[in-house]
Amino acid sequence: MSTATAPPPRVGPRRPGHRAGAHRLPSGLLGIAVLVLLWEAAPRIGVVPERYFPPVSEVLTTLAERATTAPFWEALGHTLYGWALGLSLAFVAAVVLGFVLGSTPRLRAFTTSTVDFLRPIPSVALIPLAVLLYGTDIRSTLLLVTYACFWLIYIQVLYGVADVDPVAEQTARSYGLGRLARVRHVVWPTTLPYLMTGLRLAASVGLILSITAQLIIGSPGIGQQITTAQQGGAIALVYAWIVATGILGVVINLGVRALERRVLRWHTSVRGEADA
Amino acid sequence: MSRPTAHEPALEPSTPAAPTEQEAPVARPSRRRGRADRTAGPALRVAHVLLLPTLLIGVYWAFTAQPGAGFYTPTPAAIATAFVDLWFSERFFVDVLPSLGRLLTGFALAALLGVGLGVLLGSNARVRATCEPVLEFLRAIPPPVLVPLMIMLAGIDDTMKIAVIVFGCLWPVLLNTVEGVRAVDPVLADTARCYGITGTTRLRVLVLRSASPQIMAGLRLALALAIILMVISEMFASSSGLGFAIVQFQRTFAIPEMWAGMVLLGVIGFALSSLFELVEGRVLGWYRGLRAAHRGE
Amino acid sequence: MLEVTGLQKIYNGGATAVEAVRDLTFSLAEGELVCLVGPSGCGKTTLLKCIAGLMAPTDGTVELAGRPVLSPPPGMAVVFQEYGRSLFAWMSVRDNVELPLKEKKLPKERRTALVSESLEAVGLTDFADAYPWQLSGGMQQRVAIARAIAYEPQVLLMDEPFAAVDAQTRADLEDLVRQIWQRLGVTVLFVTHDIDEAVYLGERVLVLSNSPTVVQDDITVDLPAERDQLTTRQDERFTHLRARVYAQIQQAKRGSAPPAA
Amino acid sequence: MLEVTGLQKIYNGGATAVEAVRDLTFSLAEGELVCLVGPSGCGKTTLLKCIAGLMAPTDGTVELAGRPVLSPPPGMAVVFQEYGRSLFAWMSVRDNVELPLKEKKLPKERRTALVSESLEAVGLTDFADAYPWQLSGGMQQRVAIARAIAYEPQVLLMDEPFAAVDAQTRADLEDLVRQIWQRLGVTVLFVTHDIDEAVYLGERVLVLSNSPTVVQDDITVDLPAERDQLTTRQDERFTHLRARVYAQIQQAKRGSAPPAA
Amino acid sequence: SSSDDALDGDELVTITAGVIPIVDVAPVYLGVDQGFFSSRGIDLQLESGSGGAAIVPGVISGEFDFAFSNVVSLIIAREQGLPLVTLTNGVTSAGEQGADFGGVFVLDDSDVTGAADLEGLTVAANNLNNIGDTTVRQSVRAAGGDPAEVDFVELPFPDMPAALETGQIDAVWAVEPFASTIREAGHREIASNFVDTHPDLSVAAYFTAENRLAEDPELFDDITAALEESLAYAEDHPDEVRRVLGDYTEIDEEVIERMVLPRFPARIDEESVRTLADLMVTDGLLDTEPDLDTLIR
Ligand SMILES: Nc1ncnc2c1ncn2[C@@H]1O[C@H](COP(=O)(O)OP(=O)(O)OP(=O)(O)O)[C@@H](O)[C@H]1O
Ligand SMILES: Nc1ncnc2c1ncn2[C@@H]1O[C@H](COP(=O)(O)OP(=O)(O)OP(=O)(O)O)[C@@H](O)[C@H]1O
Ligand SMILES: [Mg+2]
Ligand SMILES: [Mg+2]
Repeated sequence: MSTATAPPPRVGPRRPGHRAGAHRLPSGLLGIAVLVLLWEAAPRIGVVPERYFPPVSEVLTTLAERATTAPFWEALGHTLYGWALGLSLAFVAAVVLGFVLGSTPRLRAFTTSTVDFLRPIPSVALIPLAVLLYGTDIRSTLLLVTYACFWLIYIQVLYGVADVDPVAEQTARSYGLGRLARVRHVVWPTTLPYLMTGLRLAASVGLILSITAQLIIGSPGIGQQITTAQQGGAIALVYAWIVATGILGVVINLGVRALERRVLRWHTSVRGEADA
Repeated sequence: MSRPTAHEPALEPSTPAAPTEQEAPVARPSRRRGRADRTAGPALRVAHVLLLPTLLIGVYWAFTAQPGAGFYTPTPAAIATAFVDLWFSERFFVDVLPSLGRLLTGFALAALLGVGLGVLLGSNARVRATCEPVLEFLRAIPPPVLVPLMIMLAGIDDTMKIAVIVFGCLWPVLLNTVEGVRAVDPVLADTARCYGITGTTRLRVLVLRSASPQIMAGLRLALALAIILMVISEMFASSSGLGFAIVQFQRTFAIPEMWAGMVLLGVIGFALSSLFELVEGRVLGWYRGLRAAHRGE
Repeated sequence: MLEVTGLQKIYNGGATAVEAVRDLTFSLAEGELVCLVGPSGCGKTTLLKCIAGLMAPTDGTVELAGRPVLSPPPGMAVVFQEYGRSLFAWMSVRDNVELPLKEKKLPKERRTALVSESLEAVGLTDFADAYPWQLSGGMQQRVAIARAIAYEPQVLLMDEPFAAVDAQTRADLEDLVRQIWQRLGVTVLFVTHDIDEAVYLGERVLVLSNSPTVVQDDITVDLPAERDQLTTRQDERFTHLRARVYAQIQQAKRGSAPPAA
Repeated sequence: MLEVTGLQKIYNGGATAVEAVRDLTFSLAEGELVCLVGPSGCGKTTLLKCIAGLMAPTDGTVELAGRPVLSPPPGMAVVFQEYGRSLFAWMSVRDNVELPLKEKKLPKERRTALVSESLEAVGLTDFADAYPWQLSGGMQQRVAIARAIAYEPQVLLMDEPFAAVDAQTRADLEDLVRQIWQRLGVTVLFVTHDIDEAVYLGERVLVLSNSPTVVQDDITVDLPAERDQLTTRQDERFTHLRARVYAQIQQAKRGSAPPAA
Repeated sequence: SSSDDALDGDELVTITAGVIPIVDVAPVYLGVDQGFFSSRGIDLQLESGSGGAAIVPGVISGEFDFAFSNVVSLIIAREQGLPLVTLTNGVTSAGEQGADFGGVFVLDDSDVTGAADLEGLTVAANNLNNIGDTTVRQSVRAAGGDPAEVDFVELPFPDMPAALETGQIDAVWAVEPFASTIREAGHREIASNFVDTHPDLSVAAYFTAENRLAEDPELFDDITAALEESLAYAEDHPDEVRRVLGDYTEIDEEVIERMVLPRFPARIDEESVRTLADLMVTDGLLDTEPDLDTLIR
């Protein structure tokens, strides 16, 4: 059989500078620069009182000072530890349950009311219970982080699972792909974009809760540092911690985006920006 | 088009079954793979809603009935009593209704802002690259620590509380819209371009519609988040409201009342979700139909 | 081998119920190659999906090797009309073809051999590492075909599988299908709109009527087993059969069943 | 009217760059109906997208009525090869056809008339209220066609628009295209894999080579303007042209440019 | 001194206390510094939380062996059935009008001259239905105003200066170090609400759970003794207090130098607590006269 189409010539390696990604860093910095400018200007021209909202230069100086001390990095470490562990737990639980319930309409029908009931319960309100159960150790923080992150990922997975292209699904079924194989090869890739969004949402919500838990429970970490700074009226320091948190958020997002570009390079949202 | 036409008898021997004269193309119920919610009768639907909660309450009850069950875990009966006493009184109008008002306003604003900004960022890689770090920066900041700033800018009344809600539940809508818009089918986008469908029409008939499954996912998340943020916003500069009441109960160790408040949050969540389900059913009717169509329903 | 009895399918999804297929009864012997033609929208795809066990018929039964088909039977391959959507966008062409083989638990070497053989057969050897969306429409369709033949099925259902390829490639693929059919003894049901193709390929041609859909004609193609693009198509019998199928389709479109020729 | 000069297109998306089109130069006079044939994957769709202004060529230019095409020019309609994906799943068939007319700011009555006319022309009057996904593949393709003709474009680009419809419908649609072309004086570029169709429809047939893609042959179809499915196809000149195109395509597939006949 | 009680070779008992990183708990930090705990065989770990929501459950669950809280919260908890008992006093009002460690502040250019003028205005307190608003109401009452006419809203202390200065709030009840911040910004103090309630008002106390106390009375005797020693030391060495504040808080050094310190008597002034309890009944925080004898040891 020779129906061979001669391959179109490959014109060497891909030409660089053609991807949106190439611009990402510089223009991202531009956005940050605008934010910094606004922040510097607002207190200086008196939109908000300078004493209670210090200009960014002062905040950054404070941050720079703190960043040279060990307690700073310890607090950061504590927060990240609770965050990473809680997020991972939530991720695994939500993905497993999301796939099982999402692809079993009957189960899903029976659980929807409970899920909808539980989702709006604020993690913060669970703090007394968490402390009662686990005291002030890491498990309390984990409980809160996991509880909040779980729903975000879970709902995203449910919508993702529902997004499977029926033709792809039928193709898989007709070729005798079993349930598990279909989940792995069809449902999972379809869900990935939703899951990535869920992960990005949960990553920052997890960070927020990791901090809030420390803020209220008082286990060591950024939250505790913020409480101490607030109680001492050290406003520049409070904002320094906020900036540190924000930077964490940006870094985490960079990570997730990089991951996304790898695992979703086939997806319209990523490939559309890559090709001509 | 499915009406029978006049048939001559088929002469070909290998077509043995002549068309039956059965009229009325009414479907008989599918004999296999009945799908759970589509074929559900009212009784079954009630079972769907109530079965698991009933079970869970039962388990919880058994747990609290043990001797020595804690102060912080009152029996369902105690919670139910507190629930009735609290919310079937004028407190409902003083605390709950205004909170609900802020909740819905905040949610609506977040939805508008999230979708609007999301479309902007989603359709332009350049703008997105510029704004993303800033947004990610803001997104990582816990809303409670921003309250002082918000108080300075927006005061202590409803504006500030709504701002907190918006700031918190904007993100799921925004992120999902961005991703939904990025994933618009290129063939469809090309079609629209060719036929000169641009501007708001393009937005309305192409971008928003094709991103709608993902936008809906974001809105659904935002709805629950809005309730949570309503509580958080009332932890500051408040003197009434459902969130305030819950925090107050917690601080004054009125634990059954606190749980009654949480139950009310859950009930509100469930009610809003059910409403949302209805809206979603309309908005995503085509989408569900499309998926069902291929399964042959 | 394959028995379709009194098959009816009504779609209930929309505002009104649509009866896509009224009452279809026919059978395929084991190892038969049958072509299915019929007007656009008459229910060919619907029928195929019912046979594949992907869709429950409203009434009637499908039996494969004596057993009722309730879910996709093993050893069956399908080439979907929506070839583009039936390819997994997240997998390279090679992985798309190889996936079903993995599920079949074939050893690695066998899989590699089958994949490269089938990609070679459809002329896509050089594109094994590309993603489906980097291919042209016709190339995508050929990937779907490669996947089906690499699977070495006992039953092969193909829904307008050559609609997007050029004339020359089409001829080659036709020969490929016949060759595989002869080599593996696979039972093939082949939907096409090209009448020449139906006659050239099939041992029998089933003509479906316009809706309400019934089997309008069942034509045995009494051409020699060894067929050849040039000589067979010039055969007088071929022309005759071709004309008969054409007449039937025209009748079908007009909606009334004509007397069989 | 339409001038394509030195067009080159390289896809940079994947791991390696792919040169889909090497160097294409040709032109269409105003009101000409030209068919484009070529092996699968040779770059027809790519070319069409460049002409439509949907894709920037890597090199070379496209000019329409003297102006360079940088974005989709007004008054142009396209029927995409991926017809299924080019329909708005959330709109009824009627709305799909009507939408571009609304953008053209036609008055309500005119729109209604155009929509029902064009749906009638493709035989889908009864399905105006259905959603695209409630239709069969061939019906979806006809919706895309109806949308294009209802638009009354000055330039009509069609990418294998009849690939999914049955023989009879195809013949009807061919006549429809010629009729519209004659009535409206529209410039048509028509991609097809069916050689008979190319010769029957076109005033000229452009044959593209295998990649690296260039124009392999440009054949003027000197058949009478009034064509008829039966008589034209039996015309000796038709058979001759058909044979010539076929030979060119076979050459194209083999990859070497033959001397033009 | 009981410093010899620690038996040679014995391991120190690790004890965990829940505190808030504020001025009030300086004595405990000093006590640790000075070895008042270790000399009794106690290794005291201090964990700082932001308030009662986490601290009281921590004590109930045994996570904290003892903790610090204001008296009103303790009374309410006890009334709700939480078995808490006090160990020692925590802080006591400085007792001097206009120079207490907390007070009610208004903007300098405000029309308010005394507590009675707060009628119809909005006053911020860190917690509602707690010690702040109860004592401020007493100030209003004492000045001849109607406390029912005052609107209270909740606002954390750290957010008060900004809210006051930007005019979002008419008056705030603030404690050190925020009281100093506000004073230094040039705002006016119109009432010393603790003093108005009782010149020797016991504002906060160290407490534990009844069952913990019953389990190990000797240990708690040691703890109590250490606490008493710490409090006495703090009372006698205000400079030391100011010094230790620099260690565990982030208060600005200049503020530390100038701010008003509370008094740290070791014993709870029961009369002042009773006055407070009466006010709580008057204001409706409690329905009935609380049983203070079970609470105060
Ligand atoms: N999901 C659906 N809901 C309602 N009607 C449907 C649905 N799918 C198909 N139909 C209808 O069923 C009929 C048969 O469709 P089918 O796809 O089987 O046709 P087909 O013979 O494959 O046509 P084609 O040759 O154009 O692919 C059509 O009239 C179509 O409108
Ligand atoms: N997005 C893409 N990325 C990389 N290569 C592409 C892309 N799209 C098309 N190609 C390549 O460009 C070449 C031409 O594709 P095109 O779709 O234009 O072919 P075609 O002539 O329309 O073929 P067909 O008749 O099969 O539709 C093919 O070799 C294909 O692999
Ligand atoms: Mg079909
Ligand atoms: Mg193409």
